[in-house]
Amino acid sequence: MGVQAELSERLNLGALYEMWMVFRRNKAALTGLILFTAIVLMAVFAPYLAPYNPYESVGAPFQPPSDKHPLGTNDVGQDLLSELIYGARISLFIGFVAAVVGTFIGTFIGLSAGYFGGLVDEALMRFTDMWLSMPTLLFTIFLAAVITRIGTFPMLYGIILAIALTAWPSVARMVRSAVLSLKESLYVEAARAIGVPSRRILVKHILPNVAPIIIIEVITRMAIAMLTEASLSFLGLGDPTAKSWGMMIHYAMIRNAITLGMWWWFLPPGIMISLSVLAFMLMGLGLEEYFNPRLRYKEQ
Amino acid sequence: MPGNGFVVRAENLKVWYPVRRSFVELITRKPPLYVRAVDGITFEVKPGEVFCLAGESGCGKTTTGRALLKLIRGAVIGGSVYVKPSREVFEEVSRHAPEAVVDKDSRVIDVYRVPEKYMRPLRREFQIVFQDPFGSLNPRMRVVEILEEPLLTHNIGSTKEERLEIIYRALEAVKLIPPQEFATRYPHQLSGGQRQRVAIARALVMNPRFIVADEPVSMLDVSIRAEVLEVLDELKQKYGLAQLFITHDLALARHICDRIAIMYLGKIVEEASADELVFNPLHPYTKALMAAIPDPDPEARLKYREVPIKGEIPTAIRLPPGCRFRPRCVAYDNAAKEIKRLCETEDPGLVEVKPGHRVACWLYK
Amino acid sequence: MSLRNIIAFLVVALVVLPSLGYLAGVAHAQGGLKITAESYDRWLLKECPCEGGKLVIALPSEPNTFNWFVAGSTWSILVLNPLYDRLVRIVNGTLTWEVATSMEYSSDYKVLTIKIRDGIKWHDGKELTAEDVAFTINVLAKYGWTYYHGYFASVDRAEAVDKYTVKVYFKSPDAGFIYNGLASMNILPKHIWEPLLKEKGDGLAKYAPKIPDELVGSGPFKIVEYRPGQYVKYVANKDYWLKKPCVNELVIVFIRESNVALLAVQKGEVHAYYGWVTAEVVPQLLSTPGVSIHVYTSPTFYHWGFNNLKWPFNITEFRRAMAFAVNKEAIVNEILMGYGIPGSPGVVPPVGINAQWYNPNVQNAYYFDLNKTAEILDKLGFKDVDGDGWREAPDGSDFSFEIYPPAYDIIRVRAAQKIAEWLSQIPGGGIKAVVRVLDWKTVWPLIRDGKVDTYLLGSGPGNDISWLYRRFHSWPGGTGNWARFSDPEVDKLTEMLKTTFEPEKRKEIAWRIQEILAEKVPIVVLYYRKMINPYRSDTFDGWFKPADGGIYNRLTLLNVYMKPEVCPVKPKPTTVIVEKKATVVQTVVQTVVKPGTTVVQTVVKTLTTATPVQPAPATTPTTPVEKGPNYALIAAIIVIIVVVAAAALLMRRK
Amino acid sequence: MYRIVTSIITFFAVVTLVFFLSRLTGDPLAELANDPRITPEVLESIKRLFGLDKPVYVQYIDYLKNLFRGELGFSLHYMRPVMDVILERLPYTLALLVPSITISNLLAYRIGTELAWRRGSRLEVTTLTLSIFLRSVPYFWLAIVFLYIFSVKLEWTPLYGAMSPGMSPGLNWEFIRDYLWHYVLPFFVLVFRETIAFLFYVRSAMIDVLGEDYIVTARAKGLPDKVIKRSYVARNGILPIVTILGMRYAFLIDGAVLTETVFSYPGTGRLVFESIYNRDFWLLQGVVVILAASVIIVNFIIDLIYAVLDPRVKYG
Repeated sequence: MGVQAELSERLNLGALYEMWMVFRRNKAALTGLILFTAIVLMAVFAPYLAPYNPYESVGAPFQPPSDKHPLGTNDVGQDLLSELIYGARISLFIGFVAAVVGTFIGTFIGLSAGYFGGLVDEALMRFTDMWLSMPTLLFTIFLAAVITRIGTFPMLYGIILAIALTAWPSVARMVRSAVLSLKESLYVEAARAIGVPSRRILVKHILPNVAPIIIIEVITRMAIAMLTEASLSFLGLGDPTAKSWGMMIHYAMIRNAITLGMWWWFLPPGIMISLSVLAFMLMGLGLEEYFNPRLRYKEQ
Repeated sequence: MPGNGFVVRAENLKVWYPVRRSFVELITRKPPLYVRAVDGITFEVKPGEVFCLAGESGCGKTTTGRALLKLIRGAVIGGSVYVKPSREVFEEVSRHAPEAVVDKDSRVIDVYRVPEKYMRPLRREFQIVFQDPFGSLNPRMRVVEILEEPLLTHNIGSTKEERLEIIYRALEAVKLIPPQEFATRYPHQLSGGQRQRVAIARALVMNPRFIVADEPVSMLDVSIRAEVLEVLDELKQKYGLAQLFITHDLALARHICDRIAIMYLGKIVEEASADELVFNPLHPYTKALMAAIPDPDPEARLKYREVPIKGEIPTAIRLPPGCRFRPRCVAYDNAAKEIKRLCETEDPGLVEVKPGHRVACWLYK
Repeated sequence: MSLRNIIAFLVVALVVLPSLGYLAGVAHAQGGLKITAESYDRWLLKECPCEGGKLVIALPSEPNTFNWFVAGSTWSILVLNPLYDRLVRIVNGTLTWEVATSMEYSSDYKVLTIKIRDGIKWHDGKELTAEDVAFTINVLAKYGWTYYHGYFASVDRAEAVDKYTVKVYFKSPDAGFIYNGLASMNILPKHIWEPLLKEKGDGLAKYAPKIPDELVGSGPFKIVEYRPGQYVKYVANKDYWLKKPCVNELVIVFIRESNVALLAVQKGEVHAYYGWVTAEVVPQLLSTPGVSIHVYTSPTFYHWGFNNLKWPFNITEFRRAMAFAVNKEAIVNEILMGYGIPGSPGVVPPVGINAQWYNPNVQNAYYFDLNKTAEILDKLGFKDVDGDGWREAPDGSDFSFEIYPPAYDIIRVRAAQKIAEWLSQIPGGGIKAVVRVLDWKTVWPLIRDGKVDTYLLGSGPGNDISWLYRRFHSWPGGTGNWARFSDPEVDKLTEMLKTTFEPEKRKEIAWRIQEILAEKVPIVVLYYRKMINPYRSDTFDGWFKPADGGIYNRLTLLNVYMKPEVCPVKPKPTTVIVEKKATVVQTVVQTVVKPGTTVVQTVVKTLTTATPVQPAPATTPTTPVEKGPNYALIAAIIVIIVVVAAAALLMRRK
Repeated sequence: MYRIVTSIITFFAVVTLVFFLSRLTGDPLAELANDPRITPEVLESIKRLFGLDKPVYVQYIDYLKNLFRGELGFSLHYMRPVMDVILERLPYTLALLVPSITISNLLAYRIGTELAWRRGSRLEVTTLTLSIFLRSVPYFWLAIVFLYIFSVKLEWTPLYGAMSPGMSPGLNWEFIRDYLWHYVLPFFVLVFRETIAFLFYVRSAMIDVLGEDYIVTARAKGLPDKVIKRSYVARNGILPIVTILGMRYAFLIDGAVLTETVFSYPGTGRLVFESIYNRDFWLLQGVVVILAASVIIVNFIIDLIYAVLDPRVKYG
C-alpha cells in the first residue's frame, strides 16, 4: 500500500482514487475521460468560446463556411459554430437529467424488488420485463409523442421524461441482481444476525455497494439518452426551441441541407454527438471492466 | 423439557429446502420435493461448553448453525430451538411474545415462536462468526463502523465515547492491538486472520451468551489459524462463552471441543465427548472419518485404514429407506442378515450406548 | 353591454336591416338567378403535340383514404382528383363549367335546377346521368359523417328530373352552396356506391373501396394500382369527354422529405413536386438544367390571433397597438425569404377566388410603427412605472402574455420570436411576450377552448365569402371564431352573406366586414404564403400554372405533354444523340401586385437544357394489373429464404 | 408453459398501457374543428361513428374484444382497420429485418470469435476501436451520411422507396433487379450497424469461454486451434449469445424505424414516423402493440431454443 493510497484513505477519497487508478490503467477510459472533460468545458465556457450569440441572427441565412462564420449560418442567419458550441449545453443537459432520473427510478425499483423479494419482486420484475420487451426507441418515440401532447410544460421536459421512462428497466434489472447477490452476502447476513433492521441494512450495507453499478449506469445511460434525444429530434419530436445537436440535424434536414449539399450543417452536430457518446461509452467500459464485467448485459 | 442445563437446545430440528417445481408438475400435483439439509436432529449446548458439529461438507452442519439463530430463509423448518437468554432479555421477549415462552422459571424461549420483529434482543446474546472472513465484513465500512453497528442496533452505550470504549475493549480482547489503529482501517487493509478476529469482536461487543463459530478458520492459512483459535479458546476460558463450533476437521474438533457430534446427511450419527469419540468411535462413518485424519504415527494410520468407505455422499433429495449411510457402509456388507434387514427398512435412532456416548447404528442395538 | 355596443346595435337595427330587406325584396322581384361561369375550353390545348409517356408527380404524403365521402386530408382529395368530375370547378379563381352546363335558382332561392352534359361515360362504360348527381348530393345532405356535410346541410333533397336535369331543393336559401358545395363535390357513380350504402349504412364511413374495382370515376385518369406508402398509378382515360389527356400514364409518388423529393426532381425521376418547399432551395433548383419552379400564393391566412374575451385583448385599442407592432414585411422578407405577401388587415386574401371580394382600401390600415404602439399603450395606461424596461399593467402590476406557435411549423415559431422581439423594443418600455412552443396537438385544444392569450394559426378561407360567418360571427355562433371576436354589426353582415345571392351586394357586404375587421383587429393576419412547386420543363410542357394553385391540377393533367424532342411516340431514326445545348429562358415569376404594396417583380433566369433522353420503346399500353397474390410479400419471402439458405451454407462450410 | 403464461400477461399489460397512454393525448378528432368543411354537427356524428363518445373503459373493453378477433382498432387517419394498414407494410419490414438479422449475427459471430481468439493483437485493437467509435454514431445520422454519399453524391443507389414509382411488382427480372437495387442500401446500413453492435457481446462471451478451464486444458493438451474453436469455443460461446438475441431483435426494430424513415422505405417502421406526423395515435398504438408482440414472441422462441441448446435448462 503506497503512501499516496494511505493518504487518500485518510482523506476518505477511496472511491475517487480507485476510479482514477482505473482510468490511469485503461487507455481507452482515459481517452473517454479527456473527451468528456473537453466537452463539459466546452459547455461550461460556451459564452466565451462561441463567436456569436446562437440565438441571434448575425448574418445572411444559408451562408457557406467563411472566415466570419467557420461553419456558415443556418436558416435564420444564426452562426452554426456558436450553435454547435452551445448545443453541448442542451445535449448534455438532456442526457444528464434523463440518465439521472432514469437511473433513479431504476435503482428504486431494483432495490425494492431485490430487497423485499417475494411477491413484490415478482410484480416489479414482471412490470420491468414488460418495459424491457418493448423496442426501446420505438417505445420512447411513443412516450415522447404522448407526453409532449398532454401537458403544457416545455417540450424539452417531456422528451427528457420520455427518455428517462424507458431507460430505467435495465437499470432496475441490474440493481436487482446486484442486490440479490449482496443480500446473500455474508456481511448482510451478519448484520441480520446482529439484528440490524432491514431499512438500515438496505441503506448502510446494500446501497453503498450498488453505488458503483449506479455510477456506471448513469454514465452509459447518458450516452444512450443523448443518442435517443438526437433520434427523437430527427423524427420531429424534439423541442424546436432547444438548440441541441439533434435539433440542429433536424433543422438541416427540414431546410433541405442535403439537396443544397450543405454538409457543414448536418455533419458537425453528428460528429459532436458521436464524440460525446464515445466519451461516455469509453468511460463506462473502463469502469465496468473494473467493477464487474459480467453484471451488464443490455446496452444500446 | 428434558434437562435444564443448556444455553441452546435443538429438538428434532428440521430444515427442508423445497425444490422448485415446474409448471406442469404444479398442475399434475406432483408431491413437492425437498432437500433435507437438516432432518431431525437433537442436541444441546451447555453453558460454558464448546460443542462441535463435524462432518463432510454438505452434511448440514452449517445449516444447523444458522437455523439455531433463525437465519434461514426460504426453507421449511420443523422442530424447536430452545434458548436460555439472560434475565432482562427474557423479560423483554416474553413481554412482546409471551407465546414463545416455554418455561418461565428457567427462562426458556422457543426461538421459532418469536415473531421476527421481536427477535432483536435475542440476537444480542446469540451470535455467529462466519466461515468467510473476506465476505462477512462490508468492504465499505471501517472497522470502527462495523463494530459500532451492533451497539447502535441494541442501544448499547449512550455516547460515542462509551461505544468507542466498548469497541476498543473488544478489539483488545481479540488481540488487535493497538485498537485505535485497527479501528480506522478498512477490511481490505487487514489480513484474513485479523478480519476474522474483527468478526469475532463484532459478536463480542454485545456480550453474548452463545456464539456459533461456523468453520471460523477453514478459510485461513494454516499459519494464522492458531491466533484465531487462541482467541476463541480464551473467550471460553475468560468469559465462559458457550460455543457451537462447526468444523469438518476432526483433529481440530478434538483439540478445541468438549463434546463432538458427527453429522451425516442431515442427521447426527454419533455424539460423545471429544476424547471418547476420537479414541473410541463406534459408528462406521465416524471410523471412516477418523481414517482420514493424517496421523504422525504410521502404524496408527495403517490401523485406521482398515475401515474404508465407499462411494460418495448422495443427494439429500431422495434418501434411501432405512439407514441413510447404508449405501456407503462397509459394516453393512459384513453384517448379519437380520441386521442388514433392519438397515434396509428402519432408520436407526440415536441411542445412548455408554453414558454420554450416543450412536445411531443398528450394530449397537 | 357597453354603450358603444348599444350604439352599434342601434345603427345596425335602424340602418342596415331595412336596407337589406329592401335589397332582398329586389332580388325576389327579379325572380330566379342564372349562374354564370366560364368555359374550360379557353384553357385547353387544341391538340397534343405528343401523345404518350409517363408523368410522375410527387406528393409529400399519401392519401388517407380512397373513400371520397370521408376524405379528410388534402392528399386524398388530390389523389382522387384525376378520377372524378365535378359539376363546376374553380379554375384559376373563376367558376368554370365542368359536368354542368347551366344552373338556375328559383325566385325564392329554394330550388336549384342543374343541367348536365350528355354523353359522359363512367370508366366502366355506363353513362353518367342526373341520377348519379342527385345520389351524390343526397348522400352528402343526409349523412352527417360525410366530410362535406356542412356544405350540404341546407339541402333538403335532390331529384333527377330527367336524364340530364337535377333539381336541388333547399330547406333554406344558401348563397354559398355553389362555390362551397358543388365546386368541391366529386360526382360518384350511383351504381357502385348505392349498393354499398345499402349494405353498410353508416358503416360506409369506415369502408375502404376496393382498388381499382370500386374506384370508378368519369375523370381523365383511371386508377390501376396503389402501393401503400409508395405510389398510385393511373392510366389515361382515352375516352375522356372533355379532352384526351396527352400522357398515357400518371404515377403519383409519396415522398415525405422535401430534401429527397427535390433531389428526385433534379435527377428527373419525378416531374413535379407538389409539396412544401422552402425558399432557400430556389437558386439551387433554378440552376439545375431542366428544372423550373411555379410560384403561387396560397389563400390560407396565417395570423396572430388574440383571445378577444381575455383582458387586455378585449380592448380594441390594445389590439390596435399590437397591430402596429408587427412588421409584416419583415416577416415576409426575412422569414419567408420573400415568398409570401403581407397579410391584409381585412383578412380576406387578395388571391384566388377570394380576390373578387377583397377590399384593397383596408390594406394600409396598419404599418410597422412602434411609436404608435407606444402612444396607444401610454394612453391605455400601460407604462413602465418601475423603470425596468418593461411596461406594467395600468394597475401597476407586472404584465406579460404568451404567444403560442405550433412546434411543427418553424416559420410560425420564428415569426412568434420576431413579434416578441419587436414588442420588447417598444419605445418607453417593452411589452413582455413569452413564446411558448408546444406540439400542435397540445396547442390546438388550448386555442379551441380559449385558454391562451395569443396564438399563431393558419386558417383556410372557404371558396365562398360566407366563410367570414364561420370565422367572425359571435362566439359561439361561428365555430371557427377562435379569436372569440364578437361585434353585432359583423354578426348581422355575416348572416346576410349566407342569404344574399346578388354578387354586387355580396361584395358590398364583404367590403364592409373587412373595414370593420381592419378597425377592430380581432386577429392580425401576418402573411399569405407563396408556395413553390418545382417541375421539369425540359421533358414536359403544357403545365397549367394558376396564380392560386399548385402545378398539379386538372388542367395540367389534361394538357401536359412530353416535349416533341423526347416524345416516345414519334418514331425517331435509330438512337438520337442531341447535343447538350443550353438555352436561357426568362421566366417571370408571377407576383400579385396590390395597391399599397411594393411592386416586386422577380425575374429569374432559368437554364433549360435539352438533355438527350433515350427514346423509350414505343408506348406500351399499360394493362391494369390483375389482382393476384401479393408480389411484395412473395418477393420478401423469396429474399428471406435465399438469404437464410446462403447463410446456412456459409455456416456449414466453416 | 410458464413462459407462455408470462408472455401472454406481458402482452396484455403492454396493450393496456399503450391503450391508456394513447387515450391521454385527448380527442383524436379535435383538429378537424379547424377544417372549413367540418361543422360541429359533422364532428359529433363522426365521433359517434367511431365510438369516441363512449367512456374510456367501454372503449377499452371494445378494443380487447377486437383484439381477440385479430383486430387492432381503427385508424382514424387511414379510415381503415389498423391491422390492414400494418399488414400492407409488414412484408417490407420483414424482408429487411430477417435477412439483416441473420447475416449480421453470423458475421458478428465469426468476427467476434476471431477477435476473442486473437485478443490483444493489433487487429483486435483496431477493429474494436473502430467499432466503438461507429457504435457511438447516431444511427439515423449514419444512414443520412450513407444516403448522402451513395445516393446523392455517387448516385449508385436510389433516393427513396422500395421500388421505382410505377414499377408494378411481378416475377420478372426487371422488377427483382429494381427491388434489390432499392433494397441494398437500407439493408447494408442495418447489417453494418447491427454487426458492430453485436460484435461486443460475441467477443466478451467468447473471452469468458476462453477463460474457462476446459479450454485451457484443451489448449494444454495441444489440440489444434481449429478443433478448439469449432468444438469447444463455438458451442459453449453460443449460449450467452442466444440469450441476448431477443434484445438484439428489439434493437433492430428500433433501427428499422430510423432506417426506413431515412430511406423512405414503406415498412412498418416508416409507419411509426408517419403516424406521428399524422397524429394518428390509434395507428401508432397498433404498430407499437404489433412490434412489441413480435419482440415477445421472438423472446419466447429464443427461450425455447435456449432450452434445446442448453441441456441444463428445462422448461415445463
